[in-house]
Amino acid sequence: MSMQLCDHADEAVADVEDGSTVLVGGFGMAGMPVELIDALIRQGATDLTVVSNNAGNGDTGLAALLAKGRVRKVVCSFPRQADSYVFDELYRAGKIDLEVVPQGNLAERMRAAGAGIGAFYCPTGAGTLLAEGKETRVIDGRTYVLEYPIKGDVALIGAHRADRMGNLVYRKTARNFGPVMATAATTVIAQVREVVDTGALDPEAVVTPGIFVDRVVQEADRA
Amino acid sequence: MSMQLCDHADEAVADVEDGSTVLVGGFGMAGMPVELIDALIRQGATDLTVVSNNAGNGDTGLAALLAKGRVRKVVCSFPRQADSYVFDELYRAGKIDLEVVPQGNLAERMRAAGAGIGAFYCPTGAGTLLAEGKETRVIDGRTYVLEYPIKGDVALIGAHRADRMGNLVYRKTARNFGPVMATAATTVIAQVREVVDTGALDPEAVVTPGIFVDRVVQEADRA
Amino acid sequence: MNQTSQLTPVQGPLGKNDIAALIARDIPQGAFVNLGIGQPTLVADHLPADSGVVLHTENGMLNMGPAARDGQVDPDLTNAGKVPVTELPGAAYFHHADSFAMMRGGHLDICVLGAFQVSTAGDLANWHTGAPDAIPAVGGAMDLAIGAKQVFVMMTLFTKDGTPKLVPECSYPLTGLGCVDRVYTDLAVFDITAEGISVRETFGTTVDDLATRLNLPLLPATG
Amino acid sequence: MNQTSQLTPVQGPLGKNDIAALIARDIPQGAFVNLGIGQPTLVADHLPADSGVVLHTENGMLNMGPAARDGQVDPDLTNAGKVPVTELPGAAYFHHADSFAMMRGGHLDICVLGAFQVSTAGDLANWHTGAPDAIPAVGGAMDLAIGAKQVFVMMTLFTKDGTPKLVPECSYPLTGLGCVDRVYTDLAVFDITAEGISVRETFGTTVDDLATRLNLPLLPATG
Repeated sequence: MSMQLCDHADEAVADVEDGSTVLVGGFGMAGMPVELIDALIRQGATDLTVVSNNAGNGDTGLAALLAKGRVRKVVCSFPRQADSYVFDELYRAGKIDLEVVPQGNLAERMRAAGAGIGAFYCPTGAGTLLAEGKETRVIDGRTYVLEYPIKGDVALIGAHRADRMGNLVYRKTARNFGPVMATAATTVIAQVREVVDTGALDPEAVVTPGIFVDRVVQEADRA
Repeated sequence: MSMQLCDHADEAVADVEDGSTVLVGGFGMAGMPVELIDALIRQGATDLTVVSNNAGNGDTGLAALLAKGRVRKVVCSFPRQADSYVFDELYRAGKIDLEVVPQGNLAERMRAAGAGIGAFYCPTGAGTLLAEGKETRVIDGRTYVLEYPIKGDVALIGAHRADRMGNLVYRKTARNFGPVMATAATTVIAQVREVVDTGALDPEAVVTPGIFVDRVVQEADRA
Repeated sequence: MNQTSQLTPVQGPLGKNDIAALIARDIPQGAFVNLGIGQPTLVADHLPADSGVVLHTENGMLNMGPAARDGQVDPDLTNAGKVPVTELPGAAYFHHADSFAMMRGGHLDICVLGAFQVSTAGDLANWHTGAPDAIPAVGGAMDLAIGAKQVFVMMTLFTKDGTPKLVPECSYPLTGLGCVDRVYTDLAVFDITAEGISVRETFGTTVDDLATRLNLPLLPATG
Repeated sequence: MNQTSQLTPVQGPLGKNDIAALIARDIPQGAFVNLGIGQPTLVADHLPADSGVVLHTENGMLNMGPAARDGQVDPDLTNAGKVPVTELPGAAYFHHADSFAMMRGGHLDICVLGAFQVSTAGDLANWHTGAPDAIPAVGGAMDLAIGAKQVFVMMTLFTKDGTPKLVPECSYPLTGLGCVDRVYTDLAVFDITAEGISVRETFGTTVDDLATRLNLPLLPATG
């Protein structure tokens, strides 16, 4: 159904429920929907499962959400970074669960959720700790691990521009997880730098068609 | 390795071997690499398995290849069309094998080949003739069919523009199967309307990065 | 729905344009819709200009416009029936794997398909007559049948020789199991529900008369 | 390869820049290459300007340029280590699922990874020390390990306390099984072959000396 253009990030995240699985875009800070995360912190939803490539940087964005104790579990490929001290402390104190997923599996499992794939056989991680307990199968002499979709209740993503139908374009490597997460959640909310008129985006260059996008909010510091 | 810019379609298809599996782009005539198919006819490779959405239209292109008796088997979603008389006659005479694949499975099975997926569980076709004899599994209460990749020895695709690194852009719905086939074959050959200088394509709008493309030939009637 | 009295002819049987108008009436504002090849494409002609309905075509486009008129024909821009079409502002193009991921992942609100038969359990048969000399061709029908949130069927209720097409069990090869939500016919509109077939409206006939002719139990409209 | 005598220092142990230069020398013209986080990124500095080598970064880009200098920093454009980088003509951006499909589907010619340990069977351990207080973080390492056509490892041959890192079996948790093709170290370059470990070159030491220190059988260079 039609995309809803929100005046403020608070409006966009108002109905996120406790216990939700929230897909959070970005790779480091590139593509990170900081204003939506800040709004989610104000909104107060807790007991969240967050799916994101990293587990927060510094004291802002995802790290700030973690610091408030709102996140029960993080599903990510790379929690440990130079400035991931908020996560590190929570993890070492046993206050947060962690599921480490190879980065390609993270992306492909969300794609599967968005594409109606029930499960898929993947070579990544075969024979490693991260495949322990998972079903495997040898196909044409190669060992594959059975991986299941990761579906979100909500996706919070950052994009560059949106038109009024919710079509999105990204910019450079800030594209990263946004387009995949947009396919994999029940409610998809995009923070964009600019909202343009319908028809202003090149139809050949739209990366996320509006069908996937439920709400768009323009960044406050650009509005 | 680096893309090879060919002067003529004959050069581009010179090494296609008898018995090859050839992925042929296009949906109807949109995106159909007619000059590459004509060159393949001249080249003479036979006993081919052709994977394409349709089984040829009229007397040209894929239909002409079929008419020459070069194709052992067609893997497609929709062989029967108003002007598919060449295929129809061969099929009714028992002179060609047919594997009918739901269109989404055709696309997804080629994507799987290109993405290193060993097999995937898919809801399409569950409980129908086209899933007979295939493994199934119930996941979260829904029945899925196990589908395997379709990999090509060669892909012949049509695109709109290429740069000298083999980056491709398509035009409107002529995009269709080209980008997926480009990921799924050992040797990928693209027929394009125009070759532009490297740097002339918008990096945000490249659909098929040059890594997937082995040879490019500009259409003769535009050269 | 509040326009029913105004738009619905009370006399039957309806012509194909009347059925298309009924379906158009029931498509919510802003819905993302795929119209199957053949008669379902007529539905587009009956959507109000301000409906905000976005049409998807499985060969890789959202926001498809009407059929191309003279001078608008572009061989790179066709619908799934290979008919030249046009592009509306806010359109987006994508490749076949993305297009079918969109369909199979449950992102389309509604698809409208033709049918040979629909069963009381919502099984759909629309791709193959099962005749020994028929060339099977499935296209995207199986993907649409299992993928769209709601599947509407558009058909006559009886074949030309008077055989019911709404049946206890399909005798033709299936397209999908339990996938049909509603059936629009020349004589009535039916909902397929867990409790049985419910009649929404009749045209020039009665529920009792239809129950007799179909030899099926029918439930009155549930409101 | 014909430049070996010119570029290879014969004295050892080599510094990290010398090892990077050796690797750069062995990357064929026009190859598509992913350089892992950390020391492998040094390889880029040693590629000749006319190498035609195309660098991939798993956060969604081909034809990545050098690290950004002052005034070039763009927060939307980073490499997999979150370091600001630049874009070369002919670049292409894509989302994470496409980027990892490219990696896992075998489209990269070479990836260069750091390692804690490599086994004689080519098993790689580079993501986790297995220490009980370590926070596991895998990133894209497992995807690169199983995906690239050739996996090169860049590491010192011994830890600071003199423990060999080329070992009969890895004691650290594995990244991938049998995936390493070649190991570049400060003291020698090794090929992992079906017949065993073959020494390509040594730097300030001998094959016999290395065999003793590693307590491993080593084969001389096979040419």
